[in-house]
Amino acid sequence: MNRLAVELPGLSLKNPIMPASGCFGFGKEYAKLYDLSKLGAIMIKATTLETRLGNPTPRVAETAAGMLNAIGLQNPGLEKVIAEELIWLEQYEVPIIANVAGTLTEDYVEVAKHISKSKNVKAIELNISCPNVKCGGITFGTDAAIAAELTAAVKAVSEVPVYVKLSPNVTDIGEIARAVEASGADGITMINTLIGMRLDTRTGKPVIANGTGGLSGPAVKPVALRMVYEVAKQVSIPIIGMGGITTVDDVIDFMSAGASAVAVGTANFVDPFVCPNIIDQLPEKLDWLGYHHVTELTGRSHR
Amino acid sequence: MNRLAVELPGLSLKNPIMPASGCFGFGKEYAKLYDLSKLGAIMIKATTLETRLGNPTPRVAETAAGMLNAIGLQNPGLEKVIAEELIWLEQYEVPIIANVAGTLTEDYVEVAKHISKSKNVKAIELNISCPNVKCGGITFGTDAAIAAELTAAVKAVSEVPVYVKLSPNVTDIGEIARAVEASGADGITMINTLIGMRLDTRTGKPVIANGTGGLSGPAVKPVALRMVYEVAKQVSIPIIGMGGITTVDDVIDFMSAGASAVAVGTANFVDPFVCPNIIDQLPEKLDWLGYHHVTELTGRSHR
Amino acid sequence: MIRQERMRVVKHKEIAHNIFELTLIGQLVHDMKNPGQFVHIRVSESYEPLLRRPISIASIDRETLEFTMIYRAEGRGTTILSQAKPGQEVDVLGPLGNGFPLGQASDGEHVLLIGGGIGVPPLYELSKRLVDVGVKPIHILGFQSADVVFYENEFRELGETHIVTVDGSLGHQGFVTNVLDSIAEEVSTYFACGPTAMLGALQNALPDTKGFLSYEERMGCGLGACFACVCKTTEAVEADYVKVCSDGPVFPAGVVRL
Amino acid sequence: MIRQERMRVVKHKEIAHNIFELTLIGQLVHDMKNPGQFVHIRVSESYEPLLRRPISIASIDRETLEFTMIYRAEGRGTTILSQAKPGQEVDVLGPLGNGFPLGQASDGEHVLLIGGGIGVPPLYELSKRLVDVGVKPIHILGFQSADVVFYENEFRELGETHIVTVDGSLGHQGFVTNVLDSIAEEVSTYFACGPTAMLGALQNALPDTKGFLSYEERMGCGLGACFACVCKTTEAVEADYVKVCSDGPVFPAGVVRL
Ligand SMILES: Cc1cc2nc3c(=O)[nH]c(=O)nc-3n(C[C@H](O)[C@H](O)[C@H](O)COP(=O)(O)OP(=O)(O)OC[C@H]3O[C@@H](n4cnc5c(N)ncnc54)[C@H](O)[C@@H]3O)c2cc1C
Ligand SMILES: Cc1cc2nc3c(=O)[nH]c(=O)nc-3n(C[C@H](O)[C@H](O)[C@H](O)COP(=O)(O)OP(=O)(O)OC[C@H]3O[C@@H](n4cnc5c(N)ncnc54)[C@H](O)[C@@H]3O)c2cc1C
Ligand SMILES: Cc1cc2nc3c(=O)[nH]c(=O)nc-3n(C[C@H](O)[C@H](O)[C@H](O)COP(=O)(O)O)c2cc1C
Ligand SMILES: Cc1cc2nc3c(=O)[nH]c(=O)nc-3n(C[C@H](O)[C@H](O)[C@H](O)COP(=O)(O)O)c2cc1C
Ligand code: FES
Ligand code: FES
Repeated sequence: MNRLAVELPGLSLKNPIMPASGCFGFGKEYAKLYDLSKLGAIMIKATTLETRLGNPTPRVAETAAGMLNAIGLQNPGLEKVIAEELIWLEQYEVPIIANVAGTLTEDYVEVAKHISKSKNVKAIELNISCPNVKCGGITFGTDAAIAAELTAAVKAVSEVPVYVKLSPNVTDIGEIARAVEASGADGITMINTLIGMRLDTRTGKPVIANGTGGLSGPAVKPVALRMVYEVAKQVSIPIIGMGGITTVDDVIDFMSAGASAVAVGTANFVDPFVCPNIIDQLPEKLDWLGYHHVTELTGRSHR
Repeated sequence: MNRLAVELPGLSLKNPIMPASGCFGFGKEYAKLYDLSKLGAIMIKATTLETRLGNPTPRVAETAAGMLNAIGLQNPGLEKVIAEELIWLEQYEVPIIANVAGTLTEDYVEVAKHISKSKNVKAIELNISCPNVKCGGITFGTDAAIAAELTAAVKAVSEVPVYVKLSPNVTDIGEIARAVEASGADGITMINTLIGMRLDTRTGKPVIANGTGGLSGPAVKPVALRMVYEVAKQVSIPIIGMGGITTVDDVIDFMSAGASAVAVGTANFVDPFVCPNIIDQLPEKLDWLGYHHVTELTGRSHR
Repeated sequence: MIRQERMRVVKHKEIAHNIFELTLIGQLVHDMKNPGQFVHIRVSESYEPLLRRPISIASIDRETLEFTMIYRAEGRGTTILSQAKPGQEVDVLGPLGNGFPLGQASDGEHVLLIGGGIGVPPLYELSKRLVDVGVKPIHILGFQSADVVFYENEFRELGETHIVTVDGSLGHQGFVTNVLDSIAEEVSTYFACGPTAMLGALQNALPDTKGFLSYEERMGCGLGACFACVCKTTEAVEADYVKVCSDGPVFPAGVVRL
Repeated sequence: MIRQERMRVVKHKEIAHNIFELTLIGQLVHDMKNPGQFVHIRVSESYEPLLRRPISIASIDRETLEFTMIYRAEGRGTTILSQAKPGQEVDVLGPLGNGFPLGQASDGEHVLLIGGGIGVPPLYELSKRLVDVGVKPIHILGFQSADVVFYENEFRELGETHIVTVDGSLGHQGFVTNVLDSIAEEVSTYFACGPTAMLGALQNALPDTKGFLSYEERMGCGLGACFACVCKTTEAVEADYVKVCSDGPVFPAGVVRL
């Protein structure tokens, strides 16, 4: 029996490791490096109703132990994603979590309705936390009532479980988590990026064309870990944790704090093989900790 | 004429560099390393009405390009601070900014009233953002109305200008800033620490006895810089910026974003001479940027 | 195939002010195809600096499995890289991107190779490969000043070479575009790498000549997955955008909107 | 005086499994007074790892201006430190804290020096200094297992030495407290450094002997400014708390509340 297997609403994961949305595209590039079937799941790039060309460049900037990004949800749009990307991904034995974004509630609903029909899409990840678009995105993620409403609307049409991706840029993330749980969310994914900024010291102007960007990478791990720990105490739906995960030890920490599975984002840029490497290291780490099954890790900080 | 001099409410700074509260004690230790009169000002450790012994240890933990702390506002209490620490500091030609903390509004008012009478205390820094105490502190800093009320109460009794220290752990820091400005704050200091956590991977338990701690150091700079940039657009009172400042370039960045002066915290632990070193490097940096006076830097990102 | 490999430092020296020539050895060299491809380098094990640094391949030696890069140590990452000692290992991801197309010019034809600053290195391997097939390269190499000029002789050995410096401290004073007119020969194609402003000026200056330009953009993954390095395109092409890392860094003139 | 200095690595070698002996040279040695003081080390220029690492001074040579530390490479920072090569520079802040009081025992008297694991190093300089004034040290050194035992002979040369290992792979099996009874001589004073649990056990085992214990706490500044390393005190002393970095790390038995 597989020591790494994790069962979550809609998702039968052979292991709890998956690339985070936006850090893995639709898989094609990494498929050249390793077999995607090795992954627990894949969170694809945010998909919107229409094609989006995103923000002007520069879109990324490096910071101390982290990076800022303001891609701006660039993606080919619902139709192309279904017809080209998702179909292509069917060749792999890996559940897809479709990250859904939009400007208005109707956009989210429309995208969720159709994309959830795709054969390999096993769950929706409702992106109410993108800090890099003028409207939509984070505006949904910082108000509990609005977040709850959107969750309910998407739940009503989705044919697969709905996970809501929370923004860390809030005073009380527990409140938002409880609100989306109450309105039917099947799970929570967290955290999205912290809003940050880097200036060009010479000119004094922002390095990123968009001005601000989303902070990710090892620098944010302490904040992400604490938020997962907090939310785990307040909701009973499963959490997929992320935020700076780079090593197998980071995975242990997030699961200990209460995550049932984890996503790896920025680390894919530093080491494109980070996901398969972590998956290979997990069993030995479980032995070292004296656990038989990876699910035993979830929430051990709280015991 | 001094290229580095900065005039702020209550404060005539010979330069815009000062150690941040809690990272410099009451100056005694660093006085063994260099002449404190060299500093623009000194933000002393948070002072409460009564003696506080703080949290159990471990109180600090290292994180990627940052650290967590949960000291718990340990300090000898108002009386001793005035009678021993502040008197001792009078031998130096440096304005003192007294960081004031408490549990109830009355505590803040009482401390501010008395400490603001001390000869060398030129301003109060109202600490409504300490994440490491069970009550008081941050609870005041995450609600605009409460923050405004406390500010007004302290303003009413303080004999020196009042700067309010903002917490980054909020959805809309601009709202809090505007609220305290409206209720009479003379200036804003920002940011305090981000709430974070580190787990011992082996045991799964928090490294810091308090559980969570405040994240500081280079890792938080992008978040701090973005918040200073945002608040500078929304208020007209001066900002003393901080959060990860370690080099003279960091100082330029914070002033460009809108700060009139800056505070250096965690970096004092990495390099105890960081403040005097930055002060020595500033003039050359101004030349490099083509500015004559340091005040010309303030807000250049917005021009 | 793209590999990640800890390659060993064979040679590493400063060949001009803050300009370093770094030679690495490893299996990854097997897969290097066209000049103009690049590698993505992790300069330290630490989380700071975090991201890889894209650096062009300046010359390839398939026999010895060695390749050489030339880079400017300016910021945090490249400065750390510049301290790597022979025998030490460097984490390299590559080869990445599509380089300059070979076989665009034929035996005896003249072509222009125009480089600006740290855009010069990839032109060296390109020039060698063109010379191998009898093409006659003419090099126009622009630099800030004499102290940062490198590989002048290496290029002269391959063909006519014009050095241009902004401050006139070596060769012609001004920009690479200033010497274009002084080129007597009939050129069929031009290849360029350098700052975007330079590439734009060249497209305007050589509207009727077939050209291939190598672009720079801030990168995340370097693989085509993160959409960090996209450039909008002109009406000339169908796609709305291209990715510098995976579709480029080299594009035919007129493709990228400037 | 406390200084910050880039000191040069003179010697650096692994003397037991993951246990390194590092000798540095520099002016800072002038100011080293008592054994038991420590230095605060920055292991890299990078922001990661960020904080300094406190390491005890294991021996001092005023003539050559060299001092030696012995540390275990376990976590991120000490592992990076363990790669420092002779000739390289290390950023050292120190000397910090107040060490073991000398002159507590007089000529001919026997004293106990008890160390646990990486708490053993500071006892070496202490023992040398005691021997210099005719005091007779008896060493009880506890380790996990034989492979991490170090300086056994160095201590034997200075006086009676008992090695204790948890797994019994060398010397007595068990804890340092197990061998206390087997000490025949009358001892006037004991000095100890090691895990807090060990220090507590010793205080209970030697209630009527004058003792000085060196404590460990997580540190920020290392100077006394940040209140990171505070320990609550017993009723025996007036102060409510002490700081390990500046008031300690050595305290008389009975001062720190355990
Ligand atoms: C396809 C390609 C090929 C390149 N080839 C070379 C080469 O052969 N020689 C050479 O010296 N330089 C080359 N560059 C530029 C080189 O990547 C940057 O100079 C380098 O990344 C700067 O890193 P740093 O640590 O010095 O600066 P930092 O300021 O520390 O860099 C901070 C961040 O910004 C990025 N960045 C900064 N400047 C640039 C830039 N001009 N282009 C892309 N990213 C940048 C860095 O990669 C890093 O992520 C190339 C760039 C690209 C895109
Ligand atoms: C006064 C004093 C003297 C010491 N003398 C020695 C010595 O001579 N030899 C030796 O091997 N060790 C000594 N230590 C312990 C040594 O400081 C730690 O082993 C070391 O800091 C661990 O760092 P790391 O990079 O290996 O671990 P990491 O896990 O990377 O450390 C993370 C953070 O926790 C801190 N930390 C971790 N363990 C300890 C600890 N036990 N005590 C204090 N801080 C810790 C680190 O300083 C760092 O800030 C001493 C500690 C103190 C307080
Ligand atoms: C370049 C980049 C693009 C991202 N795009 C998306 C996205 O489209 N949708 C989304 O929900 N999150 C997106 N994120 C956020 C990540 O999914 C993840 O939540 C965040 O980066 C924290 O994880 P990390 O520190 O491991 O990167 C993006 C992050 C990065 C760095
Ligand atoms: C050990 C430590 C203790 C602190 N104590 C206080 C305090 O007493 N009062 C306060 O307002 N801020 C306190 N802070 C926050 C700092 O003043 C500063 O706002 C924060 O650390 C960000 O700056 P930095 O990144 O430069 O450290 C403390 C920070 C640290 C690291
Ligand atoms: S750098 Fe990620 S797509 Fe080009
Ligand atoms: S470490 Fe800062 S007071 Fe001891």
